[in-house]
Amino acid sequence: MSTQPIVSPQDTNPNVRFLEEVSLKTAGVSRLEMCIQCGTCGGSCPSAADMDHTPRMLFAMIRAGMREEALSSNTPWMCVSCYHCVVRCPQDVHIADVMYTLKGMAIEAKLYKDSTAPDFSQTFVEMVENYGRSYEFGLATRHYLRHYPLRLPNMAPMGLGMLSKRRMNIRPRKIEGIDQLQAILQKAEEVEAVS
Amino acid sequence: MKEYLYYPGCSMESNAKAYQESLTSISKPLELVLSEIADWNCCGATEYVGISLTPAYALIGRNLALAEQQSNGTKTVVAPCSACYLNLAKADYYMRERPLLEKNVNTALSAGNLHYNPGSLEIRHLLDVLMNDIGLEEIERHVVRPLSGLRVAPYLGCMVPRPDYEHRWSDPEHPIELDQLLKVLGAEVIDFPLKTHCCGGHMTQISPNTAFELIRRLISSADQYHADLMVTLCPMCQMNLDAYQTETNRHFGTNYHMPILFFTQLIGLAFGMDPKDLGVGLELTDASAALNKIGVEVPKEEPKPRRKPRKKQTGLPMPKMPGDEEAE
Amino acid sequence: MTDQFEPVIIGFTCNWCSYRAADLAGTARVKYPPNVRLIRLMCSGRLDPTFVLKALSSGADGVMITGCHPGECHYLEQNYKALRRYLLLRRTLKQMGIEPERVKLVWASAAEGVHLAKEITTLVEEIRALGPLQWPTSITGNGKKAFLEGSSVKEAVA
Amino acid sequence: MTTEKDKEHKVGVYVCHCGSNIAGVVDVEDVRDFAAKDLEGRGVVVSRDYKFMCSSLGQELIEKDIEELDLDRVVVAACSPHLHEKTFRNACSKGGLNPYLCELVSIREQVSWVTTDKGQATEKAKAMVSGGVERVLQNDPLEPLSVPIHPATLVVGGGIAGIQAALEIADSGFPVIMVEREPSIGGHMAQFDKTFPTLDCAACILTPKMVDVGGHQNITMHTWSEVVRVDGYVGNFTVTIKKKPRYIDEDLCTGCGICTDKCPKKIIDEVFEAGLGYRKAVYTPFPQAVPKYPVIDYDNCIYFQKGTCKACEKFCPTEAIDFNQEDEYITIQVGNIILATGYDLFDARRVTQYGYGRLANVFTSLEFERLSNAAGPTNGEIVLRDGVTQPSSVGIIHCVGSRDRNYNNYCSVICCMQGLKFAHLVKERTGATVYNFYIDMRTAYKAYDEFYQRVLEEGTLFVRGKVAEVTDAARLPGEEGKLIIQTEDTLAGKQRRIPVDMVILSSGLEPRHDAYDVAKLFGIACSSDGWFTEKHPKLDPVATMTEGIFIAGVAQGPKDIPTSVAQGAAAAARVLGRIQQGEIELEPVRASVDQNKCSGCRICNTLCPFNAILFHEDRMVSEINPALCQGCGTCVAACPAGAISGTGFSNDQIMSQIEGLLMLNVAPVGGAV
Repeated sequence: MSTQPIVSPQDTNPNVRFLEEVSLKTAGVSRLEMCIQCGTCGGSCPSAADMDHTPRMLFAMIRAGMREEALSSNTPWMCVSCYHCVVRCPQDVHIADVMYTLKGMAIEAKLYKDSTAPDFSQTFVEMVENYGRSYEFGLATRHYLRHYPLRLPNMAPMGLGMLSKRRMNIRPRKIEGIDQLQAILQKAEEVEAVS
Repeated sequence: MKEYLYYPGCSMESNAKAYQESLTSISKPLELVLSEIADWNCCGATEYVGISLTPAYALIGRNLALAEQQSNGTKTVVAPCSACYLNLAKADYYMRERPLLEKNVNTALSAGNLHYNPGSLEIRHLLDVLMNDIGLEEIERHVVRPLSGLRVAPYLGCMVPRPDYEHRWSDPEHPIELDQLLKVLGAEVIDFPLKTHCCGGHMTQISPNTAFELIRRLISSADQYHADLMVTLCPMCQMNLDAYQTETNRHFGTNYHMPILFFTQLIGLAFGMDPKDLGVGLELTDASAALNKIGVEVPKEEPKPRRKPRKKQTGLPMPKMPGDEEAE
Repeated sequence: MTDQFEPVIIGFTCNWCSYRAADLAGTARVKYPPNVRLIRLMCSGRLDPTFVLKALSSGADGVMITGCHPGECHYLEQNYKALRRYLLLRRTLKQMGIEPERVKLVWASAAEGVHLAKEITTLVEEIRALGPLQWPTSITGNGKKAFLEGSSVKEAVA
Repeated sequence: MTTEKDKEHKVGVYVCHCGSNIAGVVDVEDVRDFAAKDLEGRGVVVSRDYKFMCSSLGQELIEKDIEELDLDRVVVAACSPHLHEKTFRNACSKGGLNPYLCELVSIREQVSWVTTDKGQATEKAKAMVSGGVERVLQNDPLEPLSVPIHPATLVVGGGIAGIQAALEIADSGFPVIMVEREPSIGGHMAQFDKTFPTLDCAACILTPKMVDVGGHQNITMHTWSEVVRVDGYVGNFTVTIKKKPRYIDEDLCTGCGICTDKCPKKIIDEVFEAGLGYRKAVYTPFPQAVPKYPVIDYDNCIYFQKGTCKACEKFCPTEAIDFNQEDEYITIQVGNIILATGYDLFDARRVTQYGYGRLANVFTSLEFERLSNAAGPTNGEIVLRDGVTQPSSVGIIHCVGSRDRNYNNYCSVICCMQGLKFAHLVKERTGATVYNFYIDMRTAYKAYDEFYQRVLEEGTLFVRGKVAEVTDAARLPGEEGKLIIQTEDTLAGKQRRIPVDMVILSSGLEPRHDAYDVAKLFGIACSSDGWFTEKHPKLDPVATMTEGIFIAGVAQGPKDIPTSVAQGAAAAARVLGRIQQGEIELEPVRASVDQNKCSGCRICNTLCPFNAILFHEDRMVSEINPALCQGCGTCVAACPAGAISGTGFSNDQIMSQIEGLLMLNVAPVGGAV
């Protein structure tokens, strides 16, 4: 039984390559080609209501080679990583990981829609890259300031509460091996670029 | 005495202080020795993997590599945070499943003179360790203040029972471990239907309305069951349900009041420890009314009517379920 | 014929599964390299390690042993015996100074024509990479002598 | 390596074009000439090619040559032996040559159809022909083995498939012994209410057959019994049956049922009532049970557990109660065995997200069958678990435990039609709104899709989507107190939450929990799923690899009643054919021990899965029973003394074929070696 899509290398239709591309870029073995369109994922998804497409539709689009549409869909960004679809999927498709892959590809292709999610991830990653640890206070405030300035007042009490309860650090903790970490990530980026 | 490598994760130092403090407190009587992985870094939560694969796994890989170096005697890494637990476990698993990933990650790690051999560590969640290594009997031995009369909703969230690559849990959707533990502590455990449903995750940041809906589902369901409080084992879940509860109420015009505590805090309370040593009071949604029931700090509040048992005794028999015997 | 090295591989098939898999590959017109020449046995359990040594000593560059998936043997469990012999055989080959990779065991049910074809293709590539088999000078290419070599194996196996 | 012996042989080689199937890729003339020239030294006296060797003209070609050139060996290079080996063997014997001196070389399936490069294809074809020639030179003339057939047949399992098989054989005048594990025959079908697609009542069509079996002069029934031992071989099996104690004397019991009425002990009937109803400690599973005799349930009988009560004994008018009965073992002789052991229902508790066992009003398909059955615990009233409330909306979930890698990969075949049947019954009896949740609607076979149409007309709502979860966690208005079915409506592309009162899970079919042990007991194989393996999935579905053992019904794989009945009849037909032959011819592919070479090491004895090898303590040598031997050859390969040889697959044959394939018999050809 195949674990990677079998698309004839002779096939010149670029659309058939998309499924393969997504599958190869995914951690673990995606088994994306095994989807039988049963809808278990779409049925299980807690945030399906806010998605442009249900995961199932997204997989159909990937098969159809609808690159643009698939990568600009907000669906991956709405994924809350609850893994309900993953454990329920009758075909063992690594759905959550495919969603991560699509996010990455969407950013690369600059195709994601207005969603603030990519930016949030980006902000988060920058912090981790600079400090080695995450740092909600900076993260949350920065993110809210940038995207929900109007919401901030409402959130303020919460933020203050967190502060007063010593549940938020004002300044980030930097790890000692930050240089080492950055070297590793640097290298990782290079590897990622070629693979 | 049981010794483990310990990966706290970022939240334990900040928003989940209560978790860390209570864990530290109960470790002593349970003779649980947690040696922290030196200079560990963030696991990347659910964000990094969404940006770029190899870096994301290299980030996790560094922790695994450090842990492997540090592992003397034990090869078990304990993580209290769901996301951390899953990320570590997943990296270890996928590096085994996809040789390419293993190659890439180790190439990256080599830049920091590190290397990780997938499979050389055993990644486990704190609850798993308490249940299976320490054991319920041992825990029960230390209970001096049973949580009798306290109606608790056991809430595990997503990433501990799922996807469960190593099949450590009784079930990915309705695991019974947390229920068993809380029963041993003397609490009245409700059959919480949403015990492994989503708390909203990072949606509180990127799509608050989505998150508020998910938070509402959980809190209102627990409320329908007249739970006094929800018990969680994940910093993110605690944060979302506790800190964003007010905002959720405002969003829906509801006025739920559902305290969210960590299971380690309840263990500590049952062990008769001082609430202050367990980070009790750090929650934003005041828990004193609930805790009052077990004689921990006491303002008044009228008790809610009890809900009648779910399984009807009359009529056609129900199919037998494993573990029906000990259940009431 | 291309000028690249074309290994000759002898394949032993089980009458009930892998031979039918080969039939199926045919009916399904699945293409695979022609380097493998199949011999039909009733069961992989029939595989006498001597056959393999015989094939290798007589000029084959590799040998493929195929049988039913564990638990699906039409003779109940004989494929497990094949497995045991195979493992032992590989050790013997090592001792004889032959790359054990030249002998490969593959499970293929009657329904797995594609799978079998795939396995054949990979094996051919692997053997091609290994290059022609230099049958150890200690043992001449003479079948009879290899046969004797084999009998010792056999006792060990059985 | 060319020995004189080989030279004397006269081999004929025939290369088939198979139209363009072979000739299109393989240069058949080249192959023909190769055989004629390069293999002349190996005894090839004639080599021909022909458009269609399997045609009567092609066959006559062989016959003629055998007669005129008196060939003593024949090699046909054509298609797979699994297709035409028999054809060409017959041709040979028509020509007066022992059929086993003919070898078929598959240059179609193994060469022309799988190779693109013509040159390489032709070279491979040559090598294979050369291999065939070398092998055939070592072939020995063989005679098929024949063994007598005992006229009696054992049928294991008294479900519809077993019943059909038993009746077919018994009606033809041959004795049948039927063994059933439960107290009554009837199997799962006896539990059903209606049967799709015709909706005739299961009992109405089944009970007459059960009665026939019960009263048939040629059928001996052993219910509440199990087969514990099987010895012997096709035509001559010795079977040991364990009769579990009924604690009822069958000669005295009239089946009046007073014991059951008087029995004070009431327990949940986990088997027949699917846990939905109650039975007494002394009981017959259902009123029309065959045989009529009740059984005392040891684990729940007050007398056996506490030593008191004995109400049944007190009230039995014929003193048929016998608390002293014990296991009884009987041994029978049969010539053939039919296994119709049926299936277990998938345990829906395993799919925790569907809430079976947690949520009161989630039912399994079998529970619903009992619920809707007029003879069931509710007298056919379709009600919720509380025993009174009629549902006003019902959701039927397909593929529960089937087509799902978390449970069973296979499709359970019956669930779609079953789901439709349930929908119809619910509508008919309650008028409730009915939803069917399916992945794919599979209504193949006669009158099935028409039934689908009918259910559509009746207004059942269909949602294409595998249900994600069933929950009682109300979230939206109208959900309170209901079961909410959450799924993606894949055709609408939206997630839906559908509140219903009752959920029915179309649980899949699973192999019997002990299917593997049973298979071992009778010496047959199981597929990886656990279903009994048939001899050929298409062309021999009811025979098994073990001669004399046949399979029928769901034990062989998921199927519905019509197909089970058909298989029962098919198995019976195969058995009757055997019985009428009086004796059976077996492929002479067998192992035999050269007693002079045998060192008596007994290594082979343990290897044989069919216990075909017996050891003579006196002479300290092993011997193989040709009727038991299935010819796998494992012992041949294992014998350290080389004392065992396998006809049809001897060492000489295989060794020579190797040499042939490697072209050692001709001057090395470029490239190949």
